Amino acid sequence: MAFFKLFNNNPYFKYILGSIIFVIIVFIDLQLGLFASRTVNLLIRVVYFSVVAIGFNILLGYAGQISLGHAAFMGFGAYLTAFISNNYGLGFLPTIILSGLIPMVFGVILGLVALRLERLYLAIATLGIGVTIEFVFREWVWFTNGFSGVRLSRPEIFGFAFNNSRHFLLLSTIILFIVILFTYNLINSKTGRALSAMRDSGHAAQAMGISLFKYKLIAFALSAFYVGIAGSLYAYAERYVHPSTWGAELSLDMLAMVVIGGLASIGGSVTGAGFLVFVPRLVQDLPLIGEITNINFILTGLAMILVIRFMPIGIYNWFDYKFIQPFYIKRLNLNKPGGDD
Amino acid sequence: MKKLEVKNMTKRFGGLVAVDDLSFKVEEGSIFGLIGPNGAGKTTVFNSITRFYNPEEGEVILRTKGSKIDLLDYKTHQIADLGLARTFQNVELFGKMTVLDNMLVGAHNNIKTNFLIEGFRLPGFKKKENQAKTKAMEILNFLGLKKLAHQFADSQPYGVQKLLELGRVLMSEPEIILLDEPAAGMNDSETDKLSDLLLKIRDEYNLTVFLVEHDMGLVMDICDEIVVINFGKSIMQGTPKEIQVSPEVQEAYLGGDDEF
Amino acid sequence: MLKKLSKVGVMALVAALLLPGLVMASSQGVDDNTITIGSVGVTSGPAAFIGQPYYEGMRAYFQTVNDEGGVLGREIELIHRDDEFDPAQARDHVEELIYDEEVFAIVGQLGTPGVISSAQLVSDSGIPSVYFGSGATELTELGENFFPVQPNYVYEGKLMAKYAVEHFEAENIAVLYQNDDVGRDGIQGIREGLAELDMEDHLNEDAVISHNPNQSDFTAPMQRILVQDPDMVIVFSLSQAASLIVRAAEDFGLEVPMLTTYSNADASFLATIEPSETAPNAIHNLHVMGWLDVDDESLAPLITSMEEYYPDSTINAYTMAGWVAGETFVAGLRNLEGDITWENYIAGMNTLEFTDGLAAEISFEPGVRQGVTFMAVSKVVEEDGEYFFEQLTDFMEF
Amino acid sequence: MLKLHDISAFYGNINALSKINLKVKKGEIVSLLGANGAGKSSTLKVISGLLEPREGDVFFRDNKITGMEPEIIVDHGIIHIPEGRQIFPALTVEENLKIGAYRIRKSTDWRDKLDNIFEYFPALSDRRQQKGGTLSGGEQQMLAIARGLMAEPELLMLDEPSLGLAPLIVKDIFKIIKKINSEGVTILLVEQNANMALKVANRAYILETGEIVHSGNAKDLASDEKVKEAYLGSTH
Amino acid sequence: MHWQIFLQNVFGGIETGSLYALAALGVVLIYRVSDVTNFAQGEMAMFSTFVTYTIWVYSANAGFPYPYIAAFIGALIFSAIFGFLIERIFIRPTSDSSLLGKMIVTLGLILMVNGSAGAIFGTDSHYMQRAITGHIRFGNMIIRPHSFFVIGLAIVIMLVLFYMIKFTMFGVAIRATAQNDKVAKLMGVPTKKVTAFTWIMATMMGAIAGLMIAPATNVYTGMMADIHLKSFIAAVLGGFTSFVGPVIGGLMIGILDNLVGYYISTNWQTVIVYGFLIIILIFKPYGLFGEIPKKKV
Repeated sequence: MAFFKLFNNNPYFKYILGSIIFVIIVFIDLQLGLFASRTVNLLIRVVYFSVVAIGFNILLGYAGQISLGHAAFMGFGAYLTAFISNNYGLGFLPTIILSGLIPMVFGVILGLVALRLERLYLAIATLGIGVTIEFVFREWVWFTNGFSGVRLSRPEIFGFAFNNSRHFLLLSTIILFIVILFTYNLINSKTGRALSAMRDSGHAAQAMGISLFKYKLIAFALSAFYVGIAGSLYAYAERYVHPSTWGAELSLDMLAMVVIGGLASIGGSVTGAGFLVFVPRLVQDLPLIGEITNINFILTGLAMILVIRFMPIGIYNWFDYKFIQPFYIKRLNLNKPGGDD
Repeated sequence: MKKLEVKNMTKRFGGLVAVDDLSFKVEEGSIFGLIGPNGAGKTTVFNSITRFYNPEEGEVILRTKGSKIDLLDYKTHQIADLGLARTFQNVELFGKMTVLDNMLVGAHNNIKTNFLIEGFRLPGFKKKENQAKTKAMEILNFLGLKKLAHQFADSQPYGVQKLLELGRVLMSEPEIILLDEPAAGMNDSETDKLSDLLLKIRDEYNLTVFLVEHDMGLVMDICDEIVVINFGKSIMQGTPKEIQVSPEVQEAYLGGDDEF
Repeated sequence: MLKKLSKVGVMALVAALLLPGLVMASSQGVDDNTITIGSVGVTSGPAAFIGQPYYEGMRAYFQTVNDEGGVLGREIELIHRDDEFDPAQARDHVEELIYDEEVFAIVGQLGTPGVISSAQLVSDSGIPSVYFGSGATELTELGENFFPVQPNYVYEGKLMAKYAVEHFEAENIAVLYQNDDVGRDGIQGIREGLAELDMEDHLNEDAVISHNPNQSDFTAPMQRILVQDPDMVIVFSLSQAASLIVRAAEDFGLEVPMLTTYSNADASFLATIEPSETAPNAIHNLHVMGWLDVDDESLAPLITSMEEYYPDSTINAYTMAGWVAGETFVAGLRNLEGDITWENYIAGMNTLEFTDGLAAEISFEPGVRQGVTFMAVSKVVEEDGEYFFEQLTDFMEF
Repeated sequence: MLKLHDISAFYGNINALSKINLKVKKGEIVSLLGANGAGKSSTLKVISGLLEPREGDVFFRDNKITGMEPEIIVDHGIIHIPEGRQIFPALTVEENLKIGAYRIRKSTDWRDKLDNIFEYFPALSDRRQQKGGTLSGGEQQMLAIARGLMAEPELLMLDEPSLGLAPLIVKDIFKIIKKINSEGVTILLVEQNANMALKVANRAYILETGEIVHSGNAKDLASDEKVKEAYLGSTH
Repeated sequence: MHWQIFLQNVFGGIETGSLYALAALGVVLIYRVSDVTNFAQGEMAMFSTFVTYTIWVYSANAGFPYPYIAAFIGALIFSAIFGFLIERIFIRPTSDSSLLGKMIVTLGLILMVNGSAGAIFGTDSHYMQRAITGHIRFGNMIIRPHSFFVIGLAIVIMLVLFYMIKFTMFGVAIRATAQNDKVAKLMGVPTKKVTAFTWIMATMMGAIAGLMIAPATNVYTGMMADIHLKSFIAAVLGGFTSFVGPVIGGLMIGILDNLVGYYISTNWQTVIVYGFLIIILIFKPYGLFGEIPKKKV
């Protein structure tokens, strides 16, 4: 009982518990090598895509603004990390923060464009902007090394190099954890409320003193910051940055992560990232049909449609709504529908 | 003392003159009604005062904290901070947020933090947040909505939504509130309760109330003064009694006897 | 709360520090009956048109070898992973093959971005990686356990330049190249080649024009080439775009020799042009580089094998490349002395001189990882409405 | 003419209507009254097919129409004019009316009906080519009713036609309702404005949380003390 | 002969642009009626084109005298069925989900349709002939009769759509469904049929577009990728609320592409063209011909 109460009353509890469990599993794995290295790599990917999805969810789920060009920010963050660590050798933390801050400035610029456009027009215009930046990556050889791509090494902290993927998984999980806590705090305070208010009714938000100008820019800047940081993690994780990774397809994947996992929900962001990373891989491993050409594409597509059909509010939100909340309410005799994030 | 003065306001949409050289004054502490046929420009007046629209001509003088200012010098989102808050004709709540969060958005300007303080829960955050929460619960209690604090706004029945919108307005610590058809969609006994509530709010929170309404029962009951407009122009301004007997108002707005 | 958690994190990191690194057995992937090898390359999605025939060719070769009793008394088992042409996935799969599947060698990894992104990993582990479906120049410098075979595009560009000035006697060369890793390497090679020959002035810089790989309208590039009135055009584009370029050359009446990359040296490329319909004149100007000795005799085993295992597939340049990847790996095994270990395999590869396969000669020396350097030019000829390539020059080196 | 038998309906798990029984005779005006959320609109939605009841049946002229698609129910002659002046804002007045004639498109030319309609609503005839969204609130409500009439309904269901309208217009609307009824169209009316509704109606039902709590002759209900206190307020 | 070069580039641009326009019209039609941003429009067109191509090859091999006409008719029939099935199986069951949910459904469709095409038809490129083969030379200018056919077809389809939507009862029903399908239902409009019909029409238009585009791209699974993106941008540039807009938008992109490619740079062509279009959008946020929605407070 006390346990459930803790779960419900302390909003951090589920994140902290989840992270601790995760860290312990990784920790045990370090000793015993439980996971295949493939699984470790996929988990790393889930971690950095979770950061992407959380950032994108701030924009889409909380602030109600759409962008289909955010892959460009992720690419920018990745290139910055490669560029900084190859040329200036800054440490891990300054590099990753710079890789978030500089895209953030460009996020503000995209936000200025977004002030003029809305809905589908905004979606397609940002899609165009994303593709344009992808082409800039190809041509801007000085910075990106063009189609040859850039290589870099795993980060070092206090002389310890994270060359083992398991170590890097631990490091990136800690960063994800900080991102989650920061986001959770932000969403549940003035800034987060202002973003959601803007999403639900721009007019009422303005009448209550919220500047749409300011908060739209904040939404774009924050999401670009997160996505930039995720790009940085990508660069460190994959140790190679190539221009054709950052196209419209990745932007649309971000959209899919957030909608499939659950809009306006941190858990949903992580779930969505997990879905898009793991489903195509699991499908490939299916016996018999796994050998059919393109089966990973076909079944991933089908899975996406099925999620929307049967869990239109997203996988995480659906489970939360169907099982977790009724569970609390029953156990604690609470009258409290509605998530806390 | 005049709380709000609209002077020679004109607002055009293309060739259409929606508000035409309109002037009126709202006495501090009064309940003031703006009435007129559909399409007479009532909501346009509200939207111009609260800066959703840009009137071409005129002034909107608000007396706040001892000084006089022209609202037309300010932007939409700055109005709330000047002590003027409004509701909307079609209830505009933040549907995917809880009732409590809706209230807290009302206090947006009164919670002075920034995103670093919020994101890292730096010192001072909790105090400011808790102050706002306490106040929100007080107002919810006053409106009888306390039990619903953690439910989503859009799952509430219409009546609750209307009350919540009123509560959210109160959170911004306004000196004058503009209510756009507060009684719309209520039946007659519900409207009666609303009349009482508005009077109570006026007295409890020391407010000036300025409302647009079609329900003549409510308007005649609680308004101290009424301005009637048609085609964006003022037909007359006066007390409810004066309005009711005016043949001009009868013809343009109230219609004849209740017979069919 | 945050403090507590970062403590946990730090503790975890410290503990992790104490762990020993992973140690690999250098004879992994080999047992008494099989040698297990791995390959990573795209077989689904938009770039599958490369990987599908490529892996058919490779599998056809291994099946043929296995049917004949295998090599060193063992059958070869290929584990293929699809990376969807995503460098990050490619890196994952390579790691998985080395550390989870514990394969003996990586054979014929396909696609430059994937190859480059996993290069560090392959280099760290020391696993032999034989044949790359990539023309990236970096491959020549990565280390002793890398065995590139395919000519790289920079080298091919250099050789094209040499052919252009020496064979075609061109003085005003125009280049139309695909704006990606392939075309960029190509144009770089052409420039380098001409510079080394001291004939930079033969390249018309105003007529060096890029196009997007999926471009559909070649009006502007064609016009820009035409106004320069070149006496030769090098087309450094892959088959999809190259076929549209040949058709555009017909429409716009471009009547000078065209030379294109070895990637287009197959019959299926000609089929996408449909020369009799769309380019009856321009097709006769088309020349292509080639590194494989594709006469009927040398192709016979491939054709027989494909007829047996993949009767529905057409044979194109990618099929042949996959086949050569298999040939090269097996040739290395046959040249191996002692136990089947990485060290012995690498030593064996370093003394290899393989001339029985599709390629003219595949050989490596310690420190030399150039891949195939001999290439020849072929020309399109028509006979009874059928179009095919006919070798025009001998194989030569830059 | 219309009969609801033991109708229960749900939104998800929320019970909107429980065991509603209701009758409308040919030529009548019947009012449904009640507070917000009492189930008035849900009743209309069940009849017009927008909401499928979990239990019970709807009969129209002895045909069972329960669970049919809305467009089929329209073919039977029932037209539901939803609350909130839901006209098509980007269509012109004429196009809005044209859609109204979708039911009778095969039998008559919709244009022939226009003159007849504009007789009821002279204000609309000046605005034929204007977009629906540019009309004032009162005009929009008129258009919504006019659009319903284009379908030549036998039963017209109006959901809060007076919502948000000025007193003068409200009177006009009720006059029109009377007139429509006098020409043979049966009317089922949902209203907040109980005083007005009871004045025009022959009979009325009063709903409370999804159940019918009072029903009877309109005049009797108007003088019933309980009803007065709960729904009619003190101001009249 | 500078003016000739200029004209040649413009003319080439008109041809490609009208292909973008054809592709865009289907996108706009579906968006207007069912509120679905159909990202899979291009892939569906690709699939139809593969079927058309197969019919063409088969009927040519079977000695049918007019294989192209057979293919054209086959394209129309197949795409009508294809559009119907897609709507029925994937779109209708998800019609209650949010706008974003619907976007995700079409993203799923991209993967499914493209994946299936690769699995069924293979990954090779194939040659497809033009509707009217050959070209005509005027001095240095080259003009392809096929271009006229394509431009004419785009204009005819645009006009037919315009007439149908504007004047017929069914057209008004389509618009009514688009604005408020619930009320449309209450007025007796069979909204499900209306939606199904528009998907069928849009898919048929996609198939025609694919067939017209195929000679310029070859038939392969990636044939629509670039064109599809440009058709979306054309639709937004022209304005999603009009049928003239996407046509003008498509032509603009086609012509600009060639002029920038010829006079400025092929490397930076995409960056410059898209950058320019985005700047136009910033000044005309609802497209060149789009209606500016009225916002009610």
